[in-house]
Amino acid sequence: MSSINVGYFPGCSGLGTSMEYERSTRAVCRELGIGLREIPDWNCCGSTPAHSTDSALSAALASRVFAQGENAGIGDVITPCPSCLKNLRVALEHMEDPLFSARVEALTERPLKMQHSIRSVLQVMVEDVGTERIRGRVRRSLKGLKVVPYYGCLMTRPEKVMRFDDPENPVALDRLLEALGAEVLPFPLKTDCCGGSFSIPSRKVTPRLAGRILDMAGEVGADLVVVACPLCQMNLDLRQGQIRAGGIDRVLPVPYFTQLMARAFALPEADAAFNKLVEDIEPAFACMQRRAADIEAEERKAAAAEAEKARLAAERAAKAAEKAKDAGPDGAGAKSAGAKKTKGKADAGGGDV
Amino acid sequence: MSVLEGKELRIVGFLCNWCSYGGADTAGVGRFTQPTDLRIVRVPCSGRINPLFVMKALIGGADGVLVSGCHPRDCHYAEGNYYARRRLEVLKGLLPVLGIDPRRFEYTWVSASEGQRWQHVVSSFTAQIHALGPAARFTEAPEPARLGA
Amino acid sequence: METVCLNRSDDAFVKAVEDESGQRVSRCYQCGNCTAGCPMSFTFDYSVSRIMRLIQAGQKEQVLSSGAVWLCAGCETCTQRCPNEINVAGVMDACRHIAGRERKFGARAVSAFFKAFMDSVRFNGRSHEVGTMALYMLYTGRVWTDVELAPKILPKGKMPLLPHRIAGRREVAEIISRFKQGLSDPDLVRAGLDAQGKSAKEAVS
Amino acid sequence: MSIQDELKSAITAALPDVSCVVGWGAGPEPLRAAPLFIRGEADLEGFSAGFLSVNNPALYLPSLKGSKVGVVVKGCDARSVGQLAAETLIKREEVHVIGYPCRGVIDVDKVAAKLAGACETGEVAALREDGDDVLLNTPKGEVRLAKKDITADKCGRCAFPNAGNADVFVGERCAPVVTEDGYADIADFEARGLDELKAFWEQEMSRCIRCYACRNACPLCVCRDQCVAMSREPHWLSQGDGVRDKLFFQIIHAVHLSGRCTGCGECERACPLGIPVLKLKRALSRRVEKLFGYKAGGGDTPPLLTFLVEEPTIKERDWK
Amino acid sequence: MKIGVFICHCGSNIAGTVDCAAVAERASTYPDVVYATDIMYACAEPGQDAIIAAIKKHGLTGVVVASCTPRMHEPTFRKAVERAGVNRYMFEMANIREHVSWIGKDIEANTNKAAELVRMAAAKLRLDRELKPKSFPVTKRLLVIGGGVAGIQAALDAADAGLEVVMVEKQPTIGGKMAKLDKTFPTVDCSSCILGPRMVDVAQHPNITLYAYAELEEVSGYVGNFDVKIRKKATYVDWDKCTGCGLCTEKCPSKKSYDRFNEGVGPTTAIIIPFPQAIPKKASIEREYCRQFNKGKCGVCAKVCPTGAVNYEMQDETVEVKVGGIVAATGYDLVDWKVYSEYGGGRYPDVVTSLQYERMLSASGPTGGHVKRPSDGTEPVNVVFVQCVGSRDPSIGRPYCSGFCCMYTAKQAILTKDHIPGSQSYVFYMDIRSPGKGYDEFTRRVQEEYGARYVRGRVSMIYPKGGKLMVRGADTLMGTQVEVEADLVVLAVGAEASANSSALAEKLRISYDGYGFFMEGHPKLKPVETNTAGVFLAGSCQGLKDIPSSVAQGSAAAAKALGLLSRDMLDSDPQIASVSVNRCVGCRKCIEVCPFKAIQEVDMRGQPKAEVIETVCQGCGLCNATCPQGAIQLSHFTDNQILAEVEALCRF
Repeated sequence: MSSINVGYFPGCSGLGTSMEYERSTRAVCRELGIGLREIPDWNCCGSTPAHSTDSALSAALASRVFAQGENAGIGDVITPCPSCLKNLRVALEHMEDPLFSARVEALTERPLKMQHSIRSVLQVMVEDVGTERIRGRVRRSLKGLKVVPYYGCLMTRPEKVMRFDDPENPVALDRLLEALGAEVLPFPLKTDCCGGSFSIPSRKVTPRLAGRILDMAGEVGADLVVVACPLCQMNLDLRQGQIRAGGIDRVLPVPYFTQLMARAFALPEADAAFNKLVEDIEPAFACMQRRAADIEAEERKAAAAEAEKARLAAERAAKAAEKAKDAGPDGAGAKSAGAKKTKGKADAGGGDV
Repeated sequence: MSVLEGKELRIVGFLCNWCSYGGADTAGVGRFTQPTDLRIVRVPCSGRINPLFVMKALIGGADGVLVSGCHPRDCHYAEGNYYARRRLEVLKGLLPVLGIDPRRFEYTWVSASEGQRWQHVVSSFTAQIHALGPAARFTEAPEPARLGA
Repeated sequence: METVCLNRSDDAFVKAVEDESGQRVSRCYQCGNCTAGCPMSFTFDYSVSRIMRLIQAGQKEQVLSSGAVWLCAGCETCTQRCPNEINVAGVMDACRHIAGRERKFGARAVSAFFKAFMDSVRFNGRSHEVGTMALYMLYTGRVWTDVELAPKILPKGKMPLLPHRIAGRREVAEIISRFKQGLSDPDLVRAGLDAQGKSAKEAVS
Repeated sequence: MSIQDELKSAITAALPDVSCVVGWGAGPEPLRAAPLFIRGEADLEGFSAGFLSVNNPALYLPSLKGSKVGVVVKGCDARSVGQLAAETLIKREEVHVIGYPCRGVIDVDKVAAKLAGACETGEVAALREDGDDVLLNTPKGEVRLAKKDITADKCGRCAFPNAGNADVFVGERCAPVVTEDGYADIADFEARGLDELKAFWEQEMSRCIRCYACRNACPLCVCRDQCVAMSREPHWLSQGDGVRDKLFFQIIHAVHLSGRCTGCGECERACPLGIPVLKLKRALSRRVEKLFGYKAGGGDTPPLLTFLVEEPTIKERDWK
Repeated sequence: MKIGVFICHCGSNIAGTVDCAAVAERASTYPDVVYATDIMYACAEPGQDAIIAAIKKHGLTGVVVASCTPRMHEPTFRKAVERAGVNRYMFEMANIREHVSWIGKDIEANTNKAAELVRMAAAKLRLDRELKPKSFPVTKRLLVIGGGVAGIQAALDAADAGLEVVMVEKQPTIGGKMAKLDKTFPTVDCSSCILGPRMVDVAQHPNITLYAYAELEEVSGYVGNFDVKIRKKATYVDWDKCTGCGLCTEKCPSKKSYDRFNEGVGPTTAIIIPFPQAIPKKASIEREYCRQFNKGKCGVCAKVCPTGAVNYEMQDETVEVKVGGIVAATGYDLVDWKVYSEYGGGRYPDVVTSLQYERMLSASGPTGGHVKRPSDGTEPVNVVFVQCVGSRDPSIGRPYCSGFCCMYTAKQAILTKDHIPGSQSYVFYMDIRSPGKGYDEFTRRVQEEYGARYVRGRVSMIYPKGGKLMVRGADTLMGTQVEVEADLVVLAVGAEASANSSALAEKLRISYDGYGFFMEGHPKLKPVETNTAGVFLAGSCQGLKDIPSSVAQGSAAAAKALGLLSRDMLDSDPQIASVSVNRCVGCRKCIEVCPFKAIQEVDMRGQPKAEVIETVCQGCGLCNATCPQGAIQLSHFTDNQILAEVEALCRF
């Protein structure tokens, strides 16, 4: 696949609370040959407060973003943040209605001329780059790391707008993490809500909602929770103290998937930016290395046993061949029939187990 | 004919007995309100509909013609609607060259259970014909005139 | 509990919600799936399905003064699982729009946070976390909000004290101010479109 | 050997096996050839094929059904033969088809237009071909006309100049005319707009004299004496002189030919009033070709006598 | 011609929005109309009498009745005019109820429209010709498609009345869904105890020929004389030799086959007898699991079979049968509930379907009647039932109520308590639909006596947590979210038309609705007939229904079939095509398009001509629309008649 060039909308949190997402996204994209053209002088999409106030206002803020892109000749845009994604995409959908788009234009006074599209970084990773190509880039496998993927509400919902993966049981991130070598554990709360921006106005929200997610992650035996959303990350990581105070005693690092990609691609420490996480990820990696060593030892043992088996089989075959040579030309047929028989037996045995 | 002046336009429907006529009945039983312009000619099957019936109506002064039969695969006579589909689809190619707006003729499929679909089809087709307005009638003896070109 | 007089159904309100959201609330048959899946349910005064029912019954006052409409997190779980394919989250959003226009804020803290956020966007063109928090504390008086998180996050350098102001912040502010002037009002815009259509037709003839 | 001689020897070779061979011979005027029924070598004398071979000899084949006949065909005539055979209106094995490369035929109306004022086409005493031109002996002297200016319109878009299904083909095949859109004329015609077209047909059909020459010249109009134009059972048309009935006859003709018309243009040529009745048929042929990729005359089942359960090219309105 | 016109008020149904007297007045001015009047109820006895009296008094030769749809009362009025000596085809109807009075309230427009419809009808009537039906003999044999309880009832009733019956069943045993049930509601009597004897009756009835493991391949012909091709699928066991001893099933080494009969609750062998009471009790091999077929060697069953019945070379076989009537009783299938990812979509073993649960409850089922969690084999304590899974859900295209889930869920909750006295059932419901004899009382008993906790609300999500299933739902009566920790979750999966029902409908040339359920002839008055003469419906293929209703419909279908096949001769519909031989030019186009091969070429003095085979023609008129010169005409719908209707509307 040739290189990809797309417009890029970082979202406000990329400048602050999710700067590790931002950094690792850019680094990983660079590594994968995805050229990101940041929309010049982009503005906030308005997030929940804007669409809670008025749909046209929300769409107007989105519309300015697209208009800025248009000035730079950018039509197709990607963004790491699912919340921004939803706002921008809902705006595009709504603006197909002439009355709505007229309302938006009454606010922006800048009608859009181009066709625009907006997708998530995750979507581009799995749909355009593909897990095979990602697997091919891995230099430091995450073998031994037990992870649960947490998609959050908006990556796949509302289904009709996002049109990405199964809305109830998405697997895109699972596949991507497997490609990095990690062991992905079944996680039933993949799309449960973490509380979103309500963690600020309502204190009881986070311990309960984010707490439930962390607790389940711990229960299924995960070393860490992988996320793709800045708000989810903040609720699950920064507020882990509040969660623990609420009575759920779990300590789990919460990295972005792009950070794990950066590590698996063996990009510089600064690109992965693990130091920006509140909960330290190093113990998880240490655990991973121990487990990887165990797995490798197991694998070596298994491989050795396999080799030994093959050697013995070859030896037997050689002996049989010798015998056959003694027995004359007819023996060759008998030998191959014999070989087939053994194979058939092995298969039948396998079936019974 | 005594079309209600300014209120109704002349719309002729050709409906197969088994599906669409039944669908229109179902719409009636469900009291699904519809515009009153349409007059329905009942035929056994959409395959019975000679495209020339449609033309006869249009040349004769109909403002719109609607044909409706059983959905594909659901023809009471197994195949009639398949032939109808081709014939009527081809017929659409004749209207513009004659100077007749092709939107004055449509065909569709409505089953006997689809009362609501029938209501929707009739309402939207009638609205479409009203938007086009009355069709200009072909005059029997035009004034001799030199046409441009 | 108050007796609800079913004759006093505010049909204009029902229509306003339906127009604003583009949803038909009569499609709701009260199965409760929205309530069942709602993560914020425990913070609500009325469960989502009750809000839907109150809208159906045209009980404007109760809906608009409820905290629930403000506490909806917009996670779309209800929309996703609604068997009747109603965009329930969209209906909640619409109720918030109407409540906001009528200056009814059933959950003060939430609406204050929204205001703080939008103000930050209006000043800078982008949202600024420290600024938003400061405004929020100012509007609510809750000066200790999340203060214990500060020592965790400040050393990480993830909370710049100064906002990233964009060059086009005036443009953003104008969008918000035009909105406040009511320039995107649907009736106004529709009237404008109709007038344009007419003049276009006249020009043709 | 010239093409004429080759054709003659092909006809001679065929004669023992057939009751007659249909070709062209001298007509009532020097510009008009007439069909020639060759029953013996003696009849060959008057035979000629070329620029004046306008008539479609396939017209006579259905009435000759039942015995083996030969027919000399242009490319377009051969399409009619193919269509008649596909519809089992003739038995292909009963027809011995002799083809030759056709480079276009005369449109006498165009000659008339060129001679306008000078003389009538009937007054032309002789025609001589001279390369790309023809020389006409008129009462007012010799007139030279470029062939391309007096060739029939259909020849200007001819995709089948060589009888593809001929049993015997003489001469060297010539290249078909390649057009970007074979129906550009119809598109241009339609572009005149609905109101103008309606007025156009009102005017044109008011001139129609109901002579049915159009129908009688059509090789695919096989109903002949049973044509609905004259029947009371069914009674599609009155016998009145109104535009609507006359136009409706043209609609009947076009609809009966939809998916069958090969575009030979004989209907229009035969019209004594020069009404462009081929347009209606070509409008339908264009649609049939677009929908079903079908060009009549190729020998396949006519598209309106068959169907597909899923029609990939028919985009039905979904009424949502 | 003397035409009489009768404008029916239909009480206020028509007269409410149509000025019937004005319509009659206008009708009296139409050509050939000599008498026109309005009438209160044309279809009632006084109405029919008035029509007959008018025919006699005015010497009418044709009648127009403007009333309801001809699909309803055309036969009624035809009989009436016939009683007055007028040929039944000299009659036309104008539909001024369904197509006029019921769809709009504008009296002026309605009255005008009604008058125009009458004008059309009168114009057509002027060209009607007297038609006389012809008689043809009937094959006195009935085909029943489907061997569930509805089909069994239809077959037995018909066979008991002396009719020969051929039954075709897709599965290797008859019994259908009912055979899979443990108990039935509301009596909680044993399903197989009441169904079993009836299955045996089918097997032993001298008038019934059973083709199990067979499918309908092709149907041609027409009422009274259908030609049916049945494909008997290869069972790889010669059923003439098989004694049903079951030795093969004991010895079969392939023990991990999917158990269709038991809904996959536990595995089975590749050669099977579906269950002990199967009819026919014969073994058959499921090819996809058989080692002989997959690995090319095994042959255990052939070796152990005492009668040498196993035959791996067996091929499908087609049998042809002539029948006079057909009963379709193809039942239903469960909705694919795996579309509900929020319920695990099949990922959680302890989320089971209601039918799987039936098999667990059944003493002859794979667990011997012990309720066990599929994941660990333990007995559940908290059992959650979720209703309306795949019912009343427009988002998956199943907006209808399946009708029987409320009741079987109540039954299953009772049985749960019977099987596990210490258990607690929770039932999430939206509405309890129990309008049957003793049904509502039953749903009270499960709550009051058996202590099942009914929760009014839907379940949003099920997920595993610590070996249990968390069920997240709502109690809308409390107005809150609720959670239940469950050991086992039973989904009351809704039902849909059985797979391939639409393909079967196409073979039978009957209509089906958007969901694949077969359409009855009339929703009220012809509940077991179809619009195709000679084809009848029984059971859930027509619409979901419980056992008593299915049985009732089976009997009803049998009664209708008996009524039809009790006659030796049937009258053919004379509304068929006929050829005017001197106008036919023998172009064969009609022959080519006729869907019924009802037109043949004949030689007339050396000229080829088309000829209609009267008993085969179904009267669709496709030939008529195809013939360029109109030489072939469909009686009662001739070109001239349709043109007259068009011209009554469009006269420039």
